Amino acid sequence: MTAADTQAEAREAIRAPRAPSFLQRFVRNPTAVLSFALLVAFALMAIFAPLIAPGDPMRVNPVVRFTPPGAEYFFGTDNLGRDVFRIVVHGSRTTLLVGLVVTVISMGLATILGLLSGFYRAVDVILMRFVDGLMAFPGIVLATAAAGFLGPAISTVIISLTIVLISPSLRVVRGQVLVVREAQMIEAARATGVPTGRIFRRYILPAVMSPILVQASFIFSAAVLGEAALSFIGVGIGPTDISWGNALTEARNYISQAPWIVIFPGLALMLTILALNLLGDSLRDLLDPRLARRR
Amino acid sequence: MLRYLAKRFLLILPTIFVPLIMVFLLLRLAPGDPAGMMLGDQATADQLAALRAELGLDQPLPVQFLLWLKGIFTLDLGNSIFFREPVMEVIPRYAGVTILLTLVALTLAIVIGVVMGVISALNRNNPVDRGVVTSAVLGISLPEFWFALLLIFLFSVTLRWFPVSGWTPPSAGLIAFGASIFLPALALGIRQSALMTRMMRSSMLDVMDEPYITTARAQGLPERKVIGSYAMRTASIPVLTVAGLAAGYMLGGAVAIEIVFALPGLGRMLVEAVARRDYPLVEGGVLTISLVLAVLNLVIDLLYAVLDPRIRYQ
Amino acid sequence: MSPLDMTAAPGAGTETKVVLEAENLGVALPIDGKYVPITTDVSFSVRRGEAVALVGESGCGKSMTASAIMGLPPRGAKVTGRLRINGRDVLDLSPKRRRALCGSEIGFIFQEPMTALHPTLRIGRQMTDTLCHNLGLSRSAAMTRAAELLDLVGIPRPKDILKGYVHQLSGGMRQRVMIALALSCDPSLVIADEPTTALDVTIQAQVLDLMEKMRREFDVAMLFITHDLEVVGDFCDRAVVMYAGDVVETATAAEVTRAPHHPYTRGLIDAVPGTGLERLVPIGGSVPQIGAWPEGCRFAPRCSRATEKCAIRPPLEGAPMPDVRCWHPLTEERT
Amino acid sequence: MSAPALLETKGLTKSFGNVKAVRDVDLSIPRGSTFGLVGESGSGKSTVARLVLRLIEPTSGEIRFGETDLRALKGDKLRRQRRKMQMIFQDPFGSLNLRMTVGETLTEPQSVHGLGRNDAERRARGEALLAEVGLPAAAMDRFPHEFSGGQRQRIAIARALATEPELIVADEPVSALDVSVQAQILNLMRDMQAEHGTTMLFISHDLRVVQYMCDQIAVMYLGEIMERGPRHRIYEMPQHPYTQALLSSVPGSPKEDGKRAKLKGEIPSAHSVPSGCAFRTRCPHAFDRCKVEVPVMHQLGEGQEAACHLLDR
Repeated sequence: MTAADTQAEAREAIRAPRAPSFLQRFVRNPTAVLSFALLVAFALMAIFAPLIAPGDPMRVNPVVRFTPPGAEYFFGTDNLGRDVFRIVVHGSRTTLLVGLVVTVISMGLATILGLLSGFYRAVDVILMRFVDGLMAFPGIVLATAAAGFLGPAISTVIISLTIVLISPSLRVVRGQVLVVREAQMIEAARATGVPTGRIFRRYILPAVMSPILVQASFIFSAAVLGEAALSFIGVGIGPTDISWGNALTEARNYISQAPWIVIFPGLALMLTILALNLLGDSLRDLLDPRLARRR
Repeated sequence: MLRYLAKRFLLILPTIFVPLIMVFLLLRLAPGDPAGMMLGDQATADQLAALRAELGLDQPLPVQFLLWLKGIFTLDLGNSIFFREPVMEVIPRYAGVTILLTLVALTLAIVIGVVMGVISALNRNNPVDRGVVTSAVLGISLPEFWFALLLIFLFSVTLRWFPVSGWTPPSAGLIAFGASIFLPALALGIRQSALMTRMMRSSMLDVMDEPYITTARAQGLPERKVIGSYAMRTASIPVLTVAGLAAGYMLGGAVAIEIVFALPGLGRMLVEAVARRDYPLVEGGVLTISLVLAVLNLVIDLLYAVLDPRIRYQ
Repeated sequence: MSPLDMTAAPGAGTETKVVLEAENLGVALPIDGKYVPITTDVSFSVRRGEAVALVGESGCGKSMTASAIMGLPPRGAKVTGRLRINGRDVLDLSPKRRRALCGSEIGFIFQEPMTALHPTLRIGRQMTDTLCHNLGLSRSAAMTRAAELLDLVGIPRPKDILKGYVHQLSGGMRQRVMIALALSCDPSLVIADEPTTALDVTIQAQVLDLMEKMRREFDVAMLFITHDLEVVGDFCDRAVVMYAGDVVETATAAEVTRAPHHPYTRGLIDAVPGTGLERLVPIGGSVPQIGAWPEGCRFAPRCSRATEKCAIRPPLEGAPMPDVRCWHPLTEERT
Repeated sequence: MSAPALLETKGLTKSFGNVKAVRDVDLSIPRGSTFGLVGESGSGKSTVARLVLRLIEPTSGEIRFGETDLRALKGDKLRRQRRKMQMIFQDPFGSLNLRMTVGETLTEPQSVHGLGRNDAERRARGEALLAEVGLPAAAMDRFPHEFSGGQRQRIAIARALATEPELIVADEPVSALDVSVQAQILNLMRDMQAEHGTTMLFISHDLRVVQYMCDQIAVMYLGEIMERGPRHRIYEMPQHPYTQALLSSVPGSPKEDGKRAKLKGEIPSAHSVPSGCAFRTRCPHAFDRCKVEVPVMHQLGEGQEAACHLLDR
């Protein structure tokens, strides 16, 4: 009889309709879709660079120097007669490669260290002092010094940007772990007798994944910007490699004669960073459980 | 209050030492012989040995570390290889430009950020707000050295409102100084001002939903006072928190900006020192930037305590 | 007449002046581009010296009604119906003149004084801002008055407290400060939104005592918003019961807490453990979500007395019993 | 009354830094009974809940669960012991993993304790548990945010029942719920308790709820037990001045001289617990002795005990 009572009392529809999945919400968010599409376009451009803009981007042709943008040279030519369009297309390879590698390494390390730091007080104290020290210090200065000692090369850029960008990522992961660790669901799981390993896998990791994903897109954008800045001041990738930052180094001397040499590589750079930032913003909105709860 | 300041001071020490230690290690652990790199191919064995002795590179690593520490505490950073004079005499010639540039840019960023953030928040979701939010996203994505080039192209080359490059110290007249620093500071501050706009906007939106704002309204205070002295007081606290990070970021960004505008600052000095393999000067530059940052952060912590009594009474 | 030197016995010779009158008050909020009603047809009145409870569970619209009366509804809200304060229609006042009523004619006491007082402004500053603005006092006169008010609500060493911040006070003290602030400009109406819910029982009793004392001394009309029927019976003269955005019953506090006529009110009473140990009779299901109210009587799906007639929405006046929004009200006393 | 105790604590004490949150708490909860722990904020009642479940480590004192010395258990042994003792939390939203379906939430306790032979069996039991708490089997594949507050608390109760525990500790299980829903959950818990014979430690600040639910009651103040005993003794003839004040502070209680408040002042902070009797700063009867001497428990018959110097003669 009591069971019948109970059911009568609970008689209430389960709140329909079902909440849309992450993918459904992503597709319905124009900013997310647009920024993601833009990134895919850049990635395709990097992958198929030799097909899109065949030829050696470094080939000099003084006869056509300072040609304004037109049908033959979409983005014009620079002071040595190099095709700016070709430079922009091929330059995306360096930029995206550095961005990707730096993001993967620094987020990977930050996740491991952040989890450790969130759970072991001793690790936390040491790591956080280190992070405090690095966080405030300008990464470019450090990377400049590093480039001086290690010599300009892609590997130097990757190493120094990783060192610089690991701190903010570590902070985000650790902060999230600390929040999740105190969440009541963890206490509830412990009280139920769920083993620690399983709590880690089923409770903590999924909860920290969203902020990691969001942070990754911001780190990616910071790495792209960092590579460009380092290359621009001449301590990034080697002078014979092509990147958007490198292209601007010399271009700046000709800004009054041929502004297009400055505008197009910079525009490509900005669009990439913009797309990454917008993606990060919309991911943050989409993954916020508070928003999901509000339907 | 004193305890708070002491604690903040201790927390700032890593800000000074972690970058220095990293530079110290990089220099010693990097492949190749620093002395050889500094002197070039033509150096004799005697010259190399002399330089190694001068830099202490002939000592074991822990001894080097202690010597290095001693050098920092006595502010004896050795001689610049290139200038052939003590690092401590070279640096002040460059530091002023960078500090001024950073301070002006930081002020610009905070003012723009706070004003735009508040305007945006008060116009929540209408066209003004959307305009500010969109510009802020664009601003955050703007590489400052590229923006600097565009500014030069527009204002100096095309409109001829400002000098293309070069440095006029404040002693040569405030107007000339202002004209020479405005574009660099704007270029350096633009990204941070966009970040602060976003921060201020969201913080303001949060604060406007706080019950104590409703209380202030329920007490009949006019909206101008509710926003100006009740909401902004708390909403600006998070902006202050990021000001420290922004200052650090700007000291770094100054490197590229100084190059673009040909300003004789620390950043440019550092890049040149790196190119010349003038390691004592590099270390000195890093130390100076660390110290400037530490002082700035302490000032910010102090302001923080003034704005938020909850911290003072902890 | 200043409440400080008031000598007349409380309640003596008070004309029963209507301070607050709400007529079909409705609030709608824009959600996903459409206006969704949060409350509809809320009608009641509060007289001078009277404490009227606005009772209901979460989501019934009682707090929204309170914020609409204050003139501080959430952004974008659409308020309809009529609202008179001291005989004046206030819904079509300009925002500025509407704001001028706050503090001076209406005082507000919040549930959570910790968050309702400014975290980084001194308590003295918050109180004097109010006094200076509404009464035109000088800063120092306002400070003296603020200290008197704090003394009146039973705060020891008022001068020190004025120099302090809200986080330095205990929960009970904070609520006393809140009460002093609400009464500081001698309003004729005080709205208290769950003022004791966040407090411990023994402190709750102290605050209720204080509010009763203040109510008599300042001779205010009080609108007391709560979910707790026991507090209603204890503190209020009359009660307005709300469910799903509607007023379902209006009666004296004694009637509402002992012999209610609306099945929902009855259900609320039966759902609270009393001193007896007999099995509780809960109301089945749960409160419908905003924007998903049933057609007809909104309580019908959870009501044991519901019939086909309940598909038609019962009016507050014109159904079998006055002031009861129900086709099948409980008429006989239940024991 | 004569039933042997399932859970027993002696001198249970917990300090956080220099704050003594719980001091010398002796509890004895008879098997099959519902034991209520009431108190205001800072009384340490929730800390006791976590201590007896070994979710936090006591500073000193004993905890016995049946024949088992709980404090001696560590690591996996302690984890396996948890099958017999489960907990229900105040906030059903926070205590459920939002990323797990109800089905996963209900089968997890079974699988981690090796109950049920296979997934199908555990799932069937999950559906039976849902039916028991009044939810349809269709709820299995839904996520917590798709339910109302009351339904979520039903899910939490089903999870606690999944391992057929001997003891359930419920920490303010209904205080986050609306009145009408609160009654549903209280009834459900009473039925569960009757049906399974589960022993329950029920923690609440609401005296009326505790009266409805509990056979035995202990009243806590600032980390100590002031008075304990069977329900009718505590509610009908409370002997400790704090219990008396607490009961008469409940809204709707008769007033004296038109006043509700029986106690002056505020609850002291746990950082500065008064010397002697912890309650003396607010006690209307306090005298010199209360300042210097901690009162001991006085036996008052029928298992009622109170710690007050007034009871000395």
